[in-house]
Amino acid sequence: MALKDSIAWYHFAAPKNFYPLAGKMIPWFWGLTIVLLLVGLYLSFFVAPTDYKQGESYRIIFIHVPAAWMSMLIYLVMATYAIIGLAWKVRLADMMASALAPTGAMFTFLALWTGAFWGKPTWGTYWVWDARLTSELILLFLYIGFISLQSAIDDPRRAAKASSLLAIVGVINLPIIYFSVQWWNTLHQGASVSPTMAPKMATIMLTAMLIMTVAFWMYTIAIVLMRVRRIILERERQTTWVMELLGDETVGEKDGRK
Amino acid sequence: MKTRHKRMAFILVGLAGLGVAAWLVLNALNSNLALYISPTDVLAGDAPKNQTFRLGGLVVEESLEREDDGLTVHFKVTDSANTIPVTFTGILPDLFEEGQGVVAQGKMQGGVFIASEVLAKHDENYMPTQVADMLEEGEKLNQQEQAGGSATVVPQTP
Amino acid sequence: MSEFFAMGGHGFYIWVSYGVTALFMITEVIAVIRGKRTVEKRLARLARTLSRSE
Amino acid sequence: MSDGVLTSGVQGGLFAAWRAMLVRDLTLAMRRRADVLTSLFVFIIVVSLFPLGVSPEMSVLRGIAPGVIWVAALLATMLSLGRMFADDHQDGSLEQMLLLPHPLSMLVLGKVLAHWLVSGLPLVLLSPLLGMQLGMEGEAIGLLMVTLLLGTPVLSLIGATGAALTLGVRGGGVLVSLLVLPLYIPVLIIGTGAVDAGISGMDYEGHLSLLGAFLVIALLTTPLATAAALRISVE
Amino acid sequence: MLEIRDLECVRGDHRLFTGLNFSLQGGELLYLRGSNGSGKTSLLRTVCGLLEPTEGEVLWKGGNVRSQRDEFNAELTYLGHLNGVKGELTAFENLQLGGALSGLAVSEDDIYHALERIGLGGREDLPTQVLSQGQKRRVALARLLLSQASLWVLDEPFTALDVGAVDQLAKLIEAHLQKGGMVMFTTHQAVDIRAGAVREVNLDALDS
Repeated sequence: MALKDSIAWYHFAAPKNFYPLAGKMIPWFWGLTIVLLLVGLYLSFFVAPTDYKQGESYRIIFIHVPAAWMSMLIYLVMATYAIIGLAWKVRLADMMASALAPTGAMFTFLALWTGAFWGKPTWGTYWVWDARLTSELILLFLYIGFISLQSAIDDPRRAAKASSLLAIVGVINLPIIYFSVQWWNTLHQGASVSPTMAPKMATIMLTAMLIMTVAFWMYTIAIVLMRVRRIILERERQTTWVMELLGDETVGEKDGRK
Repeated sequence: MKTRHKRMAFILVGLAGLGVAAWLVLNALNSNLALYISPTDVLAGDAPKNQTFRLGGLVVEESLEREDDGLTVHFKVTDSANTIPVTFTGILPDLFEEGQGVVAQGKMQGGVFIASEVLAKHDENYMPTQVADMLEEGEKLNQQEQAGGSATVVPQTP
Repeated sequence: MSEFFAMGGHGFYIWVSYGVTALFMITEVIAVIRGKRTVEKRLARLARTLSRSE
Repeated sequence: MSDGVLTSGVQGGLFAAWRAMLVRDLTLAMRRRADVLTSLFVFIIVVSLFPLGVSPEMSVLRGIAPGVIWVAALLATMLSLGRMFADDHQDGSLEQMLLLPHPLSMLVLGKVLAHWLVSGLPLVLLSPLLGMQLGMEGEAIGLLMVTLLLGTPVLSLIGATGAALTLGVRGGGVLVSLLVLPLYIPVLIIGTGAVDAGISGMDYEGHLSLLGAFLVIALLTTPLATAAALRISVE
Repeated sequence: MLEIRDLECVRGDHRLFTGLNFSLQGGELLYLRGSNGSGKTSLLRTVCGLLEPTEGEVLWKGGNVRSQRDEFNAELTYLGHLNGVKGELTAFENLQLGGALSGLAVSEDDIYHALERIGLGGREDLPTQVLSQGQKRRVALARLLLSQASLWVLDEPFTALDVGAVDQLAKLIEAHLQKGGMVMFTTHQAVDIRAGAVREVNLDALDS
C-alpha cells in the first residue's frame, strides 16, 4: 500500500504526468470555489446577525480573516515546496512554489487592504504600526522579493534555487505574525479562533467565516493549478511531450478552420 | 579535525546559540515592547516624561463627559488597578464607548493625559446583539443575587 | 434594499473591501488564463516551425 | 600509487584561513578607500541634511534623532552591500573561494566581519558626533552607540545573504534593497525603540536583549544561507 | 580515484551532454575535446563541484564530491577562464593570501621562487592590475607551482600565454603527472605533453 502510494507520488511528480492531472482537477476546484463562495457570501450577509459591538462593519471579517490565513498558509506551503525543490531536486516543487507566490502576495495585500478598511470604522484609523500589521506588511515584501528575484535571474534552474532559498529564510516571519498579538499588546485584536481555545465567536458567524476560508482555499488551489500548467509548458518547452501536445492542438485548430 | 568532529562542534555551537537567542527573546518579552502603556505603568513612572506616548486601557463606566463645544471630551482610562483622566478634542471613533478598550496618543500634563488621537480597541468576541443583551441581563441578575447575599456566585472577571 | 447597502452607515468600508477583493480575484483569473493562452500560442508556433524545418 | 607525496593535506587550520580572509578583505578595502568613504559620507550627509530640511530647532531634531541616525546607518549599509561579493564574483576569486578546503559558511563569516569593520564600525564610531549635531544628550548618545553596535552587524549579516542572492543578476542593486529591507525593518524598529525608550526615561533592557537575540540568530543562520546563495550564484 | 558516472549537464534549455562516464587514475592526463558550446567548461566545473549535475555523480576516492567537499577541495586545484587574481593586490600578496586561505604552508621564499620560475621576477610587488593579460595569467599559474593538490583541473590554461610560457606550463603538467598527479584540461592549441597515459574525451562524439 505504502509502496503503491509512493509510486503514485513519484509518477505525478513528473511535470509530464502532472500537467493532464491538474487539467482534470481544475474544473472541480472551480466548482467547489463557486458553490462555497455563494454559500459563504449568503451566510455572511443574510444569515449572520449584526454584531453586538461593531454593528455591520464586522462583516469585513468574512474576507479579512480568510485572506490573512491564506497569506500565511500559502507562504508556508511555498516554503515547503522550496525545501523539497532544493533538497530533492523535484522540478515540479520549484514550479509549484513560483505558482503560489503571486496568489500569496495577492491575499497578503487583500488582508492588509480589508484590514485598513475595517480599522477605519472600528479603531478610527486605517493604519497603525503595531506588531501584527507591520509583520504582515513584511510578508508582502517577502512575496514581492521572491517574485522579483525569480524574474531577475535568466536561468530558470538558478532562479528557482535562489528564490527558494529566500523563501526559506523568510519563514522566520510566520511565527512572528501569528503570535504577535500574544507577545505584544497591539491595537489589533487577539485571535478569535485558535487551536487551543474555544472560539470566541457566535457559531453562525464562525461557520460563515470558515466557509469563506475554505472557498478562498479552493480558489487558491484552482488558480495555482492553472498557473502551474502555464509554468510547466514554459519550462518544459524543449521536451517532446510539450511539442507533441501543442503540435496536435495546432493541427486541430487548422482542421477546425477548414 | 575529522569531519565528524567538526560537524559535532558546529551542532554544539548552533545549539548553544539557539539557547542564548531563546533566553534573550524571553527576556525581551517580559519587558516593555508594546504599542501602548497601561495606567499603572504610567503612574509608576514607566512612561516617557514630556513626550508623546500611547496610553491603553478600558474607558471607565460613566466617566465620559462632553463639553459644550461638542468636540472636547473628558473620560477616564483604567487597567482595573489604576485610573488616569484623559482629555481629548476631536472626533471619537464609532466604537468608542464606556467600558470599551481604547488607545490614546498624547502627553501627560499635570496628572491629566492630553490626547491628540484616540483609537478604539475591540476584543476578539463576536456575537449577535440579542445574545449580548441576554448575557447582560444574566449578569444583572447575578449581581442582584450577589447583593442579596448569595455566596455561591462567582464574580465575573471583566 | 438601500438599507442593506448602507450597512448601518459603514457601507462604504464594507463594499470597498469586498469590491477590491472581488476585483483582484477576477483580475487574477483573467491574467492567468490570458498568460497561459499566450504561452500556448508562442510554443505552438515554435512547434510548427520546428516540424516544418524537419 | 603515490598518494603520499601529493596529499600532504591541509596544514593550516580553519582559523588561519579565516584570518587570511579578514586580512585580504581589509587590505582590499584600504586599497579602495574611495568606495568605503562613499558610504560613510552618505551616512554623514543624510543626517546633516535633516536640520536643513526639517527644522533647525533642537527640540524637534532631538525627537527624531535616533530614527534619523538609524535610517541613515541602514541606507549607508545597504549602499555598501553591492561590493561585498561583486568584485570577487567578477574576477573569479569567488570560484576559488568556493573551492577552498574549509566550510564556506565560516569563510563568509570572516568576509562579513571585514565588511562590518569597514562599513559598520565607522558608523558606530561616528554616531556620537551626529547625535550631538541633532541635539542628543550624553546618555542617549551612549545608548545609540550600543544599539548600533548590536544592530549594524545584523545589518551586515542579513545584507550578505541579500548580496549573495543577487550576484550577477540584472538590476541587482535595486533588488538587493528589496530583499534585504523587510528583514531590516525589525532591527530598525527595535534599535530606534531602545533609544527612544532610554530618552524618555523608560526601561530599554528588553529592546537590547531583543537586538542581542537578532544578532545571535543572524550569526547562526545567515552564514549558512549566504554560503548556499554563493554556490547558487556561480552556477 | 576520480570517477564520473552517468553525468548529465543541462544549461538553460539545452542539454549539453548526458550519460558521460570516465575515470582518471594517478599519473593520467585527461584531454577534453569538443567544439564551442559542447560543454567543456561546464564539465570541468561540474567535476570541481561548482555546478550541480542534473543527473549522475562525480566520485572522488569512491565518495560523492558534494558530500566531502573539504577533503576533495584540499586535493583540487582549479584554473578557470577567470584568473581569480585580485587587481589591487600584488602578485606576491595574491599568492601569499591564496596559500593561507587554502591552508598551505608556503614560505615567502617559496612564493618568490615560484614567481621567478613563472617569469614574473622583478614584478612581484606591482599591483597585478598594471600587469598585462598574459602576466596576470602567469600569476594564476604560479598557484600550480605552490599547490600540493593531486588533481589539477585546467580550463584553457594556455590562452594569453606566449610560446615560452606554454612550454613551461607543459613541463609543469608533465612533472605533476610524473609525481602521480592527475590533470584534466581543455585547450584549442596544439600542445605537446608527454605523459604516461593520455585519455581523451570528446564531447562532440557523445550523442546528447
